[in-house]
Amino acid sequence: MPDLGKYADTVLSSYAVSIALLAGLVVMSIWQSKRAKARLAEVEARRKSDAARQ
Amino acid sequence: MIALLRRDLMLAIRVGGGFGLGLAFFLILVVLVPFGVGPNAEMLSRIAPGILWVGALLACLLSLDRIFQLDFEDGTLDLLATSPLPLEAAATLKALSHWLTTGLPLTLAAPVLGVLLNMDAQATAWLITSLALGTPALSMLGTFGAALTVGLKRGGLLISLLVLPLYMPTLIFGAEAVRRGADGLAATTPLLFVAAITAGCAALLPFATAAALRMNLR
Amino acid sequence: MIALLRRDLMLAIRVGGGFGLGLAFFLILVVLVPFGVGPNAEMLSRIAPGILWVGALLACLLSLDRIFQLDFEDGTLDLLATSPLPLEAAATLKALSHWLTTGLPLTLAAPVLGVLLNMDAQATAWLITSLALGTPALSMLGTFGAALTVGLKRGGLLISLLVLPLYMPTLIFGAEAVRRGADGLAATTPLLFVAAITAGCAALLPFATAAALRMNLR
Amino acid sequence: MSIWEYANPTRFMQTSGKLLPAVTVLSLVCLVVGLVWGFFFTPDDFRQGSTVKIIYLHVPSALMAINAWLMMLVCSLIWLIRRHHVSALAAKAAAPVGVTMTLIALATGAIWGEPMWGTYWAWDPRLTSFLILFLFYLGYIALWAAIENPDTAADLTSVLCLVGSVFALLSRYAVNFWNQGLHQGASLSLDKEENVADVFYFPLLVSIAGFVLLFLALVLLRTRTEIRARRTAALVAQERMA
Amino acid sequence: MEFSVQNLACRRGPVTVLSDVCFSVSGGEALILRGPNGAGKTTLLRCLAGLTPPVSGTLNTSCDDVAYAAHADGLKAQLSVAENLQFWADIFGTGDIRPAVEAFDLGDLLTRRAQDLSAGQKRRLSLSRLLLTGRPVWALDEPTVSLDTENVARFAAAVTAHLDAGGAAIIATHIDLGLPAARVLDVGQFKATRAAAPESDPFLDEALS
Amino acid sequence: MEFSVQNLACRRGPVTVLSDVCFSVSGGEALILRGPNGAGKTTLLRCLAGLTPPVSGTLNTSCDDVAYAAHADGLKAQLSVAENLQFWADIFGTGDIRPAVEAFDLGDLLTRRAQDLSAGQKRRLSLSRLLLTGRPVWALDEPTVSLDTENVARFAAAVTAHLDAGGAAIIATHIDLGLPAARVLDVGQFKATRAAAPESDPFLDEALS
Ligand code: HEM
Ligand SMILES: Nc1ncnc2c1ncn2[C@@H]1O[C@H](COP(=O)(O)OP(=O)(O)OP(=O)(O)O)[C@@H](O)[C@H]1O
Ligand SMILES: Nc1ncnc2c1ncn2[C@@H]1O[C@H](COP(=O)(O)OP(=O)(O)OP(=O)(O)O)[C@@H](O)[C@H]1O
Ligand SMILES: [Mg+2]
Ligand SMILES: [Mg+2]
Repeated sequence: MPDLGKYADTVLSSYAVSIALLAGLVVMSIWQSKRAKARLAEVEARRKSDAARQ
Repeated sequence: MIALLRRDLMLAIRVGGGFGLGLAFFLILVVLVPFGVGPNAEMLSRIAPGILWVGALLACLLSLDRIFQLDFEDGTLDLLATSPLPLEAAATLKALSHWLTTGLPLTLAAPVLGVLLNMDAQATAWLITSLALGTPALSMLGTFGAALTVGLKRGGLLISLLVLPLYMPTLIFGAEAVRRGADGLAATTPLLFVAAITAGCAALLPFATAAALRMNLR
Repeated sequence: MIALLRRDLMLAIRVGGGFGLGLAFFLILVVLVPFGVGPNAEMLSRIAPGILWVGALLACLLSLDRIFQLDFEDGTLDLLATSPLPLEAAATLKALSHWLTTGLPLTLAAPVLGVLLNMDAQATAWLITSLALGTPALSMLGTFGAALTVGLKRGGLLISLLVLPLYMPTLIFGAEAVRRGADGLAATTPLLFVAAITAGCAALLPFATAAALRMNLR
Repeated sequence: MSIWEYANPTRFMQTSGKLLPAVTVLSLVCLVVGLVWGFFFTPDDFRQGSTVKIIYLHVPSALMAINAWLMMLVCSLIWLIRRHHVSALAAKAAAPVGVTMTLIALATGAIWGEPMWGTYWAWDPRLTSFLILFLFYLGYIALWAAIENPDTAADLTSVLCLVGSVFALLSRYAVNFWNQGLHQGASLSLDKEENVADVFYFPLLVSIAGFVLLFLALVLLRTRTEIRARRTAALVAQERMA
Repeated sequence: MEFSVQNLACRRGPVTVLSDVCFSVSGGEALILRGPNGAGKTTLLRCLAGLTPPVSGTLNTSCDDVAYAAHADGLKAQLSVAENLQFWADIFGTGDIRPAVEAFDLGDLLTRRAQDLSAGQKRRLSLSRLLLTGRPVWALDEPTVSLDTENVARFAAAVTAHLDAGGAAIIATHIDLGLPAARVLDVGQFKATRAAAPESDPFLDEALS
Repeated sequence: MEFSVQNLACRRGPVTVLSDVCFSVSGGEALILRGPNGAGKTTLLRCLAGLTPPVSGTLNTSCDDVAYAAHADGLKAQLSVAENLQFWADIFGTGDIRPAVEAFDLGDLLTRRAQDLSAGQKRRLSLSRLLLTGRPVWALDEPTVSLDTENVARFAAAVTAHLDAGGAAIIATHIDLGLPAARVLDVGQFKATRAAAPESDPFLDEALS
């Protein structure tokens, strides 16, 4: 850990805020992607079974 | 009872994010003012409590005309008036859902916006308290104004006109409390007044609002 | 062409006095601000140009959502879109009638309200000029925002969010011109910018507005 | 083969599926290298002390905030002119990334301002125009969220993006005119005299590359999400019809 | 159950439209209001529902027994069919929306938002709400507007079931409802003339002139 | 004059409701669109009026020849009947409102505000606007809703006069219009099925899954 001197709070909090925001964005994007994938798979499956029935 | 509240909140969320918009308006207003009056930090911090209070008031105002208007236009209000739910209760619930979608988020966002106008931490604490005590009164008075103008198309500006004078005491005491608090003076008296106004509104206005609605539907 | 303008003005007058309301709102805002920021005359006169400009902007804003909304709800907009009048012309006329009912009266009333905020005569002259040059741009941008959100119930706050950032350059140059004028500095540059914005809006925005309307009716 | 074929959803899904892992890995490497290098292995600036380390977050995020809007503008134009659906969806996907970048730039700037200028916020033109950009992002996202029909939403947000870009630029000039600022000038210019010292410069470049790649990865991922959501909606609509 | 009015005079805005309206409907009976456009059917129904107080005359039943369905649909465009119904079921305290859904065959539409319905589907939804009110008297203003024949039959069946359960219905219409047993009342005969209108307005006092 | 469409597919929102619609109407002819609620009559009429572009297929006439009357009335509640009519007369450049007033007997109502009209009177007013458009093709969506028999006859007379003058009319309705000579088209037969609907949407591409 480098010595940040009297500005330690400043530097660390800006790193914390930025990394938190980025992580939030990444997690949200991945979660939305998973959900969209699952919903699409569900609808596609329903469609396949419909088609098979006809 | 709960049904009406739930429906109103659901509509507020579904129709283009009710909560977010009031906040965004508040933010924008806070950005506008320095453009208007110039970027001098010292002056900004002096007018900040007033501006934030006026901003909260305007953000309320902008969302008032739709409290009853949409329900009136599509006939829901007629049906509500003939339903077992007393109109007084309906009026209270409408005010409550208005507060939940505007007053509450504004109060929570005020500290962040205070930073933009160079407010210090102490003043910010007073701002939050006074907004928390005062915004319910704004919602109730606004609901009353909306009830008076329901059925008038383009009621938007007319409501503003009717409601703004009613807002004055709350604004004066609210902003005064913050200014005194910021200067380190005793701020409890104006805060008590704000609280008293809110309590009075909660006790009496539902009846006035319901009466106004009944007259308008006649 | 004239028919649409005449009808809109007639409606504005008949529905609870269109002209008066914008003015009244403006007046009330000017009255509110001293209550919010405290009665210090010197400071009031310094923030006056900004407050008046912000007030003009908000008075515009409050009347925006009804520009197309009422016509949309009762089916008139569908009929207008299938009528021989090009939508570009309709958009221009709507902006014009909005300006005639808000921007113009505000400009004319500004000197009186300036007095309430201790503005001096020289600053007032600059205020009138800048409002006269700038408010048409506000109406046109507002019409554009209204066209984007037509058909969305409770568009009111969303319009504000879309339109206010578009208002910023006009506000900045307008208020800056007044402030410079009041301080005896050269104010023609910002005024020229305001005029240029208005001219640009008049030339290009009707097309954007008509396009947005067409997309929304589809 | 023309480049436009990549704007076909199917082609895009194939290509982006292959591209995405590589871009993700690369962006992680660049970010970690850039930030670790900057944070642990650069000296303090003689005037700004250790706060100079904020530059590795502040400058890349500020750049990406502007670039994301530019990308949205280009995508909007492509949608309006050639009506490639992927283009519209990519613009939609980029907006939340852009708004996060803007927030990071604003937050790090504000935190930096406290020791440097003695205040979290000053109405400096650079900061102010970022705040305005933030508002434009909010409006753009709100408009996407408010309109049901995806094609109509794409149309209207594109028009908003066009008009908004003009006014964002105008605001930039207006704000400059309005207030002279405290903020640093551009330090990445080609003019070597003005540039920051090399010790800070190289890790900064790496970290900028990291942010660019991260942006790319996120936009690809989010566009894929949007495409899937659109297909789901189209299939559901078709189901109802039958 | 008996619903009756005596010498009722109704106004719409400033104008007294009807006067001396007398009729009574007992449980199990349907009354059809007829009359040319502008005769005052809507005015009368709004008065019965308690929305406009009568100028004079008496209603012998509480307005709380009346379920009113107006020209307007009273639907929230952004809410789904099920949410719209559930809301009214909660307000009227009946809770269960199934009877309404079954009577008007809304099962397929439950998740559809009201704004995505066709005109006739909207009307069906707004009529189905009547079953949620649990009120004995239905006051309906042109209920079958925009309905196709199949749905008119559904409506007639719902009304018949309501009547069989001891309820009453007062229905304004211009077209055939498929309720052959219903009694017809011509509203035109009650048209208020200047002489017959009760003078509730003190400014009409001759002594003023 | 001949108005025809070939293989038209129409959408409402995201859903393709109709496909393969073919018909033609020549001058002097009326076409009545029938079909159960939700069949797609409104969707088709909006497409003919140029409000929603077709998904596929061709309209061989310009949409500028079509006068459209929707479910909604399009009246300004605060303006008088005469002002409402005059506005549309000015927009369409026909100027004179007398023919409209005479055809629908609005003479007595001219100074009344639109909000003081009964439902049927409003409808009469909105129909009378058709005479001011001077357009050859009328596309009407359930025009006789809320009208009494006398006014339905007035409407039929107005349509007949329009047809005699060489115009055409396409009318969606569930009830009898008093136009015995009109041809009937069942919209139900054009219902788009999953297989038949044209795929304009690139997201329906099978390869995506
Ligand atoms: C909320 C506040 C701030 C915002 C929105 C902001 C925005 C920006 C932007 C857009 C850039 C990129 C400029 C470019 O490379 O052309 C930048 C760079 C930079 N900023 Fe900030 N800034 C803020 C506060 C601060 C503060 C308080 C400091 C420190 C005293 C600071 C120091 C720097 C430095 C050193 C650079 C790099 C020099 C350069 O590339 O221009 N910023 N900032
Ligand atoms: N302000 C007014 N001045 C004069 N007459 C009025 C006013 N307001 C309403 N009326 C008249 O009162 C009558 C009441 O109409 P109401 O809506 O009750 O008719 P209705 O029988 O429901 O007709 P419809 O079958 O067309 O729905 C109408 O003839 C209307 O013209
Ligand atoms: N978002 C949607 N999802 C699924 N179906 C939809 C959607 N929007 C509309 N529809 C359906 O499209 C059809 C189009 O209805 P349209 O309004 O054209 O019917 P209509 O023939 O005019 O009926 P009515 O006689 O009731 O007026 C309806 O069945 C409706 O339910
Ligand atoms: Mg009626
Ligand atoms: Mg229809």
